[in-house]
Amino acid sequence: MSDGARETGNGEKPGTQSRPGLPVYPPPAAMPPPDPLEPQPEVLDFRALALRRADERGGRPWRSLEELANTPEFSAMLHRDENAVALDPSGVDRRDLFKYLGASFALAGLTACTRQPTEKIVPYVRQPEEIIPGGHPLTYATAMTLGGTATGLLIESHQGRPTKAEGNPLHPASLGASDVFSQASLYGLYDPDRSQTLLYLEEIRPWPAFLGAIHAAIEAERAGRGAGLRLLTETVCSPTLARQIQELLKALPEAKWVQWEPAGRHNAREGARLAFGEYVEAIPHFDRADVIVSLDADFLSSGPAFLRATRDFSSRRRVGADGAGLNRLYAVESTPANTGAKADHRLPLRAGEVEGFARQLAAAVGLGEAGAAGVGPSAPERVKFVAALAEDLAKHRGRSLIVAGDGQPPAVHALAHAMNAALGNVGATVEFAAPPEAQPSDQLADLSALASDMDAGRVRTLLILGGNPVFTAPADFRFGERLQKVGLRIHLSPHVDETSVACHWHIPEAHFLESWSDARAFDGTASIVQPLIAPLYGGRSAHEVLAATSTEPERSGYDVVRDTWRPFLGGADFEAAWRRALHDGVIPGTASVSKNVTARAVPAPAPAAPPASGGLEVIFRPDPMIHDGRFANNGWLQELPKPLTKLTWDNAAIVSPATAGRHSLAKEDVVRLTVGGRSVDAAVWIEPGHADDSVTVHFGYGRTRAGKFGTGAGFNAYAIRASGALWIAAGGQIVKTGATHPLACTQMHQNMEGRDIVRAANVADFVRDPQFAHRLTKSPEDGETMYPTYPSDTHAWAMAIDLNQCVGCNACVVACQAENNIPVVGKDQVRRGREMHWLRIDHYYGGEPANPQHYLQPVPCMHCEKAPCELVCPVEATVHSAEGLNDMVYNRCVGTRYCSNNCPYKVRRFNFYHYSTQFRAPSLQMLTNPDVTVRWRGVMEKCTYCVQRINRVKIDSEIGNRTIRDGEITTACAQACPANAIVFGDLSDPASRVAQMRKDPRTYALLEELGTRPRTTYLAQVRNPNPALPEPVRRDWPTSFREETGQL
Amino acid sequence: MQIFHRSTNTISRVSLFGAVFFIGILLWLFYDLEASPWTTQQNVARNQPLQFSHAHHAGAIGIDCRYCHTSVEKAAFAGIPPTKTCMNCHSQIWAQSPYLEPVRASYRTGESLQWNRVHDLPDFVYFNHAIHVNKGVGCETCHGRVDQMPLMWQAAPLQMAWCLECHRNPEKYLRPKDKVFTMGFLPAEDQLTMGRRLRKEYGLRSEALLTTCSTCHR
Amino acid sequence: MKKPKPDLVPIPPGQDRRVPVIEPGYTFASVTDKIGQIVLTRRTPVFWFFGFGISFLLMMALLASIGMLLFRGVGIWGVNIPIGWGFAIINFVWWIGIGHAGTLISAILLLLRQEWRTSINRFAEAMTLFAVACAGLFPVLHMGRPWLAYWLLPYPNTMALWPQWRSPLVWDVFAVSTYATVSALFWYVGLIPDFATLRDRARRKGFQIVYGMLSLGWRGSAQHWHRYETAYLLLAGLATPLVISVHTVVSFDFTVAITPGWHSTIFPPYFVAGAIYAGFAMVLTLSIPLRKLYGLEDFITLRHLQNMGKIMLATGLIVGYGYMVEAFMGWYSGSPGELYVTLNRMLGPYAKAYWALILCNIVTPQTLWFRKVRSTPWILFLVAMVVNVGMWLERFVIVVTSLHRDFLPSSWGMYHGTFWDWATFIGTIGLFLSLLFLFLRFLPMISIFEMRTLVPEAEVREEP
Amino acid sequence: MTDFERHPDEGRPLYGLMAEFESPTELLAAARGAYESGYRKMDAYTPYPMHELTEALGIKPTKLPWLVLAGGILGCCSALFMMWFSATIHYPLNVGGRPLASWPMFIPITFEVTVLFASLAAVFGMLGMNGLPMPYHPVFNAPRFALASRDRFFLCIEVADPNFALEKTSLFLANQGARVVSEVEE
Repeated sequence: MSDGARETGNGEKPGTQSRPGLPVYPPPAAMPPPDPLEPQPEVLDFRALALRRADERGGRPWRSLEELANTPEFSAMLHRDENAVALDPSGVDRRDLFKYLGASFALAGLTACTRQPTEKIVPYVRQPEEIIPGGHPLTYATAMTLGGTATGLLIESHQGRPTKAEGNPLHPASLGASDVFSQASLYGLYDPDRSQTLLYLEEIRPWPAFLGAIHAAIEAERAGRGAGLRLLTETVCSPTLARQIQELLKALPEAKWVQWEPAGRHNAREGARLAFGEYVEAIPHFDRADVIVSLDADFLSSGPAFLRATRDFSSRRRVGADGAGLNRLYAVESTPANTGAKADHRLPLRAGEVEGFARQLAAAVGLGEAGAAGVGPSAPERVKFVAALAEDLAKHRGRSLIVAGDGQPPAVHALAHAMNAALGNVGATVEFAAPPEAQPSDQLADLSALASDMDAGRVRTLLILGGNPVFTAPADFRFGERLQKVGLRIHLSPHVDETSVACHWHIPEAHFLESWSDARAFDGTASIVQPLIAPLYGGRSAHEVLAATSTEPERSGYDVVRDTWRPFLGGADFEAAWRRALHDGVIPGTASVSKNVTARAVPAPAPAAPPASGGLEVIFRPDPMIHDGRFANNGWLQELPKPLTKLTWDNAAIVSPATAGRHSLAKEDVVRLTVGGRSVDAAVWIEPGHADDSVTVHFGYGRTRAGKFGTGAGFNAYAIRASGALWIAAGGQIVKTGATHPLACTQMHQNMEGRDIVRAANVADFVRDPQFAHRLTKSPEDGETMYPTYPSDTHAWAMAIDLNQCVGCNACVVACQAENNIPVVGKDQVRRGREMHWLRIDHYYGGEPANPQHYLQPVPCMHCEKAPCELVCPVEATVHSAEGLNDMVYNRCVGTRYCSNNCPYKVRRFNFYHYSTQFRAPSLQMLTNPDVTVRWRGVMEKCTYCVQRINRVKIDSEIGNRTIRDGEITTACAQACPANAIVFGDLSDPASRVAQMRKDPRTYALLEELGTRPRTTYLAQVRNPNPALPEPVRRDWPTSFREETGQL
Repeated sequence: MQIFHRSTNTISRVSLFGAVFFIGILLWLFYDLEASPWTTQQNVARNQPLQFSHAHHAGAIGIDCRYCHTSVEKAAFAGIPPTKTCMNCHSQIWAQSPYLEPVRASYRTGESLQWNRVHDLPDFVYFNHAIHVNKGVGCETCHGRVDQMPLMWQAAPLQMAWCLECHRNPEKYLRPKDKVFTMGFLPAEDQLTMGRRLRKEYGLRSEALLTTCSTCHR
Repeated sequence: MKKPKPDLVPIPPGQDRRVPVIEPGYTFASVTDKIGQIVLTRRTPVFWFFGFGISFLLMMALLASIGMLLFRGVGIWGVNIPIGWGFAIINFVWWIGIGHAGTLISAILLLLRQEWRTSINRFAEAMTLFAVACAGLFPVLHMGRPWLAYWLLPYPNTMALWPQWRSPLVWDVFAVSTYATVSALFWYVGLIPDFATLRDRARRKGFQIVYGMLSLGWRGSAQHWHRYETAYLLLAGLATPLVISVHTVVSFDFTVAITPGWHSTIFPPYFVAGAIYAGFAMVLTLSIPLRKLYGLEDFITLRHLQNMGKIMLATGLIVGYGYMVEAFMGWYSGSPGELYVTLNRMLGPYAKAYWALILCNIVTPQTLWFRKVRSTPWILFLVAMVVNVGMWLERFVIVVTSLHRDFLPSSWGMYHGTFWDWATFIGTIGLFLSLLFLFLRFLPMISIFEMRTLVPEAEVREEP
Repeated sequence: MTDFERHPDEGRPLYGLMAEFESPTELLAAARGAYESGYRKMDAYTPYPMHELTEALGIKPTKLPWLVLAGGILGCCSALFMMWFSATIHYPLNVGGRPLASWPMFIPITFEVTVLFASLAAVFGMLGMNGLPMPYHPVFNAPRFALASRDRFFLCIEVADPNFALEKTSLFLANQGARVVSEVEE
């Protein structure tokens, strides 16, 4: 036969002839061509890197980087070239050029010789005991702080390279789960755009120079007892930092300490003070509540310890055949969010009307005087809703819970507290404790005071420890320009950002994985923040900067933190206690005790805001992915589809379909959004379920100095965010500019088209027919196949996903990305439909377009037993493993993309370009998980059930001659999931959780009618609506053939 | 009129057949080249910065493999001894030998010795020493008579076909666990019968599983 | 191969009786010289340089875009997830389809003893080869790593691996390469006696040697003619099922997949019909200008054009039937996916392409019912052109509209060809034409020895 | 008019006598005549295939079809064996849960290879049997033989024929109405 092929090859195809030596040689055993970029194959690359450690001080893992210092990788990382992470994949740069050379060598047929370049092996000089090259990675406990509370983490470290974050099971805010921010924090650590040098007026200065300057400044302040000194921090929950600040303030009593958290919880705090006269932290127990009312609170994806909230909440969404134990969630929501998506009843309300609603409800639950005022006329169905809700609450006294959103004014929080009290929930479903932050304060008032002080020239020295106030401060404070009136401006930040350039001194801030610190969780539990790696760019922690103001300027963060805890952990066996604290990641006995507080009378309503007839209501929210803008340069978070809109790389002005119709807006239209005399141009996104006459803007985008990814992405919502209306602004105007701005959305079509993809029922119907999920489609039974059944004498890996528990928080997606070296591809490629996420969360609408039901569905590879993809692969690059995995062999793949065409679930992803290096500066190469292949250009890839984890445990168990325990192997997604929605295990073990879940009547397989026999199965969704309310019908949207926007 | 000379008849036929054979031979050549030591570097002794002789240390003196390759039983990577390990002995023996100056230098300066890698598996293969050693695959089986190699060379081609050869029928190569680190091991009984017994004993997985792609590729 | 006896020649009923397959007044000599002259003349016509120049430039565009592709990766094309196949596969199927006419004319019409095939089979076969050459490029180029294309061939390797025999792409490799080989053999065998003619006519030594070598020393011996015809007939017999099988296998690329809009049993027959349809359209597109330019109206007469017109009409109707069955099955299958795809083709974002293809492939050819149209070359030329476009659109609709909205709405997407997509496509047209022009210049575009059998002289007067 | 002139200095042995005719009819008649008068070692050279010559010259039916059949069978078997062996014996892999030897999926390739081998057998068998390539052949020495590929018809009676006798044969050919009868040297 090959004769015939050659005949055509040489004789009749000038095309092939013009490319000499192409199809003649035997195959290289590895992926050709030898890419000059990676002189060594990625896999071995890091083993070699790890071995490059020749330092006798190599005892502690994070030292390894110093040894790396003399490797080309590291120097390249220090002086990285701008092109390394150029955003435009079509741009030809140096790295590409090498790639081209590689490709052209390939054409010249050089790939045929698989002779590998001689590699060096560089052993230790003295090998540290705990490090075994090629052995298991080490894991260290630490904690990440965000928005004034901490989440406990376990960080995986490969020969000194932190590569993966997991939740710390011992930590109350995590319980083993992790969120997108902590997962993506690793990317932040290696961010090539992090500031790398200490700067004075843009010029490089040594640390001692700064010490001198700060010392002089402090000395100068002593005269006025610090009257001219201001300290501006983010919300501080680190006892050590608080202690240091207090010491500074003791020395200089006139100095002032201001905290500013743009996405902070002032309203919650003020609400608590309104209700109880003091700052307290409400600690909700969602697991104890049968009825939950959310007053515009997205407690499932924001706020303190939302991981814990999700875990507790979803523990009550697990439903047995009798439908018992299911909780019921009412959500009153302006902007559609995960919480509303999970709600059994959702009432879209403009954020400004939520207070009115709260008062109505308060009145209905018996707080007479509260309801007396401020209840405007309202639609009948709203009245009906309130009545039914109140009745339901009354039925569940002590077992209900009302929570208010951080975006709602203090009054709403106060009302929530009052109602909880009235319903006897206090002590049952909600407890109160001292706030975790060191010093709760009215941050807005403090900041405005600081602004006016600066304006009046009363501030001589301003020490900004973290945060980016020039960018995030309310627009009316004109913080940036007033800052210029300060004599000495010092800024500590990870990037040279908007604030840094406005200051004299810029100090590169050490990442939390690079420095010692401590932090409190929502319930006060303290953790030691321990570093895993020496500062990559010589960053300093806030502790070290503050130490510089003290009498011992050179004191290290390590010592400072130990000083704080020595008294607490007891002097005698302090070292032991200290080590235990480090090991566990929590310090026992630090959780704050719940305090008894009594609610005062509910406050009279503030003068009602002007009715919205004047214009649109503008709602401000932190971006679900890049938060307040601090993660703007984090590629993983930028490319992570935002929960319901599935937008990436941009924020948008989100409006309801009706509002869009009224202003004749289409997706991607650019509008000028004006409120309070300030305006900004924003691209429109239309989202069903959004409150009418109301537009939501997420702040954090529109950075001007963030880095390659962050700069210039989206629009700056802070520009129209004023202190008067920090969260909700009335009287907004919206005007079409006629321009359009392309938005990159990963799911253009959110209509199920009448197919039984996400299967759901109301609890009543479910109890009536537990098998409803099966009845929906006629699918072949086990016997009905012409194909042989491959006997499984060994493990049979499988995954079960409970759609009732999934809240669509995206943690699994980014966890998968971190575990499996999944590249970032950039906005342009996402718009072309080339995003690489192995695991995606599909989102569909159903029911009324004005107030739709939401259906969320995580979709990994189904690992079909009769996989359509395998059948069509011409080179055996994807075949079935004996344990039922749908293997993908990257180095065999030639990239015909036939498998993807034939995959009904479209879970396969293709490297259209050399993504693995396209956006990866050398520093980011260090993020690579050495147990997973880095894929080459032109190769298909997909979810592997984390086969590297499976193999690791298998080998361990075989060596130890033991069987694998259920749950010993878990995939990255399952491990991260805060809702426990994903379960992975061995089907051949009938006792395993996954086998049990498969027996659940709700179990169904996606597109099972195709006979693909997936190993990944779903548990249908069961809603628990209030019978007294009109049952939200599960109706699909009409079939549509409309051309989708947003695609190229 | 005659255009061609008589001889052209023969010439044309010969060249016609010749072409076919030539192409065939060319292809066969390429395949052979691909499997040849030129590509695999099999049996090619590598120069090292230091004249270290396995023949002397492992053979003559009889030091156990694990004395230097410490992690071979518990990690994917067998482990290359740190300079410290060399100095354990050579701070006493041959302490002044000029040959060992690089070692002492490394120990002084903290600069690692840089060895040339001898066994370099094809890329995209995840090989794990621990599991092989623990399942009774002797060092010798893949690395050959290390105790007779003054300079180290690669005894096997290390190509996929070669790996499969053993993964398909391990019983041909398995040996008792206590014999894993011995060189020149000769089974008392017939290798195959012993191999089959050991295979059961060690609970080796089915051939299907041993030849599954994801066993080595991830 | 056949001696024309007037009473035996099957002349189809109807007007064609009056149109002969070769104009009267030709002799062995004149036929030989007229055709041989085109090749052996020293003066190359101006239009040849003109045409070849343009085609060559287009071919350069092809090389450029291939280079770009290999450097940057398939990302420069419009393909994405879910539309993993784009222009590359569309063009592949299109070219392969065109590549069907040649062998069909040579083989099937030979078996059916259609003597009118004689004057068109030669360049139809050439066209086949060049079309297949263009087609063959695309499956290789569309790979993520084209330099590994040889992994689809079975050969001993150090990985102990084989192709995956169940994949239609592997079938393609075998089908297309076999088809190319057999067509090439068929073509060359047909050329041998003509090479001999050219050898004997050529005046320059160089040409004598070259053509002499190519003719393998053919001397027209009765012995040889006997075996020659047997071989030719057998080849025709083999090529006939082959030509059917090739496009069937190509259609398997789609039907074996479970994608709605692909997974259908009607594909093989209607792909084959479509291939013949497209092939004859291309033969007409080429022969009409050629007979003018080279003044071959006497050999490629109206009879040929009319017959080809009729075949197009017939195959066009079969294709139309295919479309109808597809639509019907979409509804009859009762699967939401199938139904949606069918409706989506008619109403969805690509509705324009769909209706355009209906217009080109179903409506336009209906004009061929009229003899006026069939016997007016320039109108026929236009119709053929429209059909060429239509067939490309058909493949576009099949590939893109099926993939862009399949089972899970969450992963639906859109597809648009990029600059490089178009450059590659047009480039292959350049390649095709360049090869064709070279062929016209250096090889006899009409089978001389078969034409001789058609002149009156060839009649043997048997004495009773 | 026939001519018998022969250059005595020409030392080359004789291959045969070449007679040129103007029309297929004449050639056919001559061929028949020659066969009837017992000539066997002879061959006709025509610009296009003439079926009548086959029986006129008593050419035996060719064995080519059997060769082609053999090629086809060989192709069929080798293809089937290759696929079966590689998929079930050499490296059995579970592909999409299908049987290892999924013979229906093997049909297309089997068919293609069958056709390929058969065609190759047909072409190269034909060439081989015809002894091609043979760029040099005595008949090319005949004057005006170039016209055999244009519009002239030739009949060549070879010396090897037992009945061959220079005068008699040339006379015979002349009588058959040959325009020219010329001697052809080896």
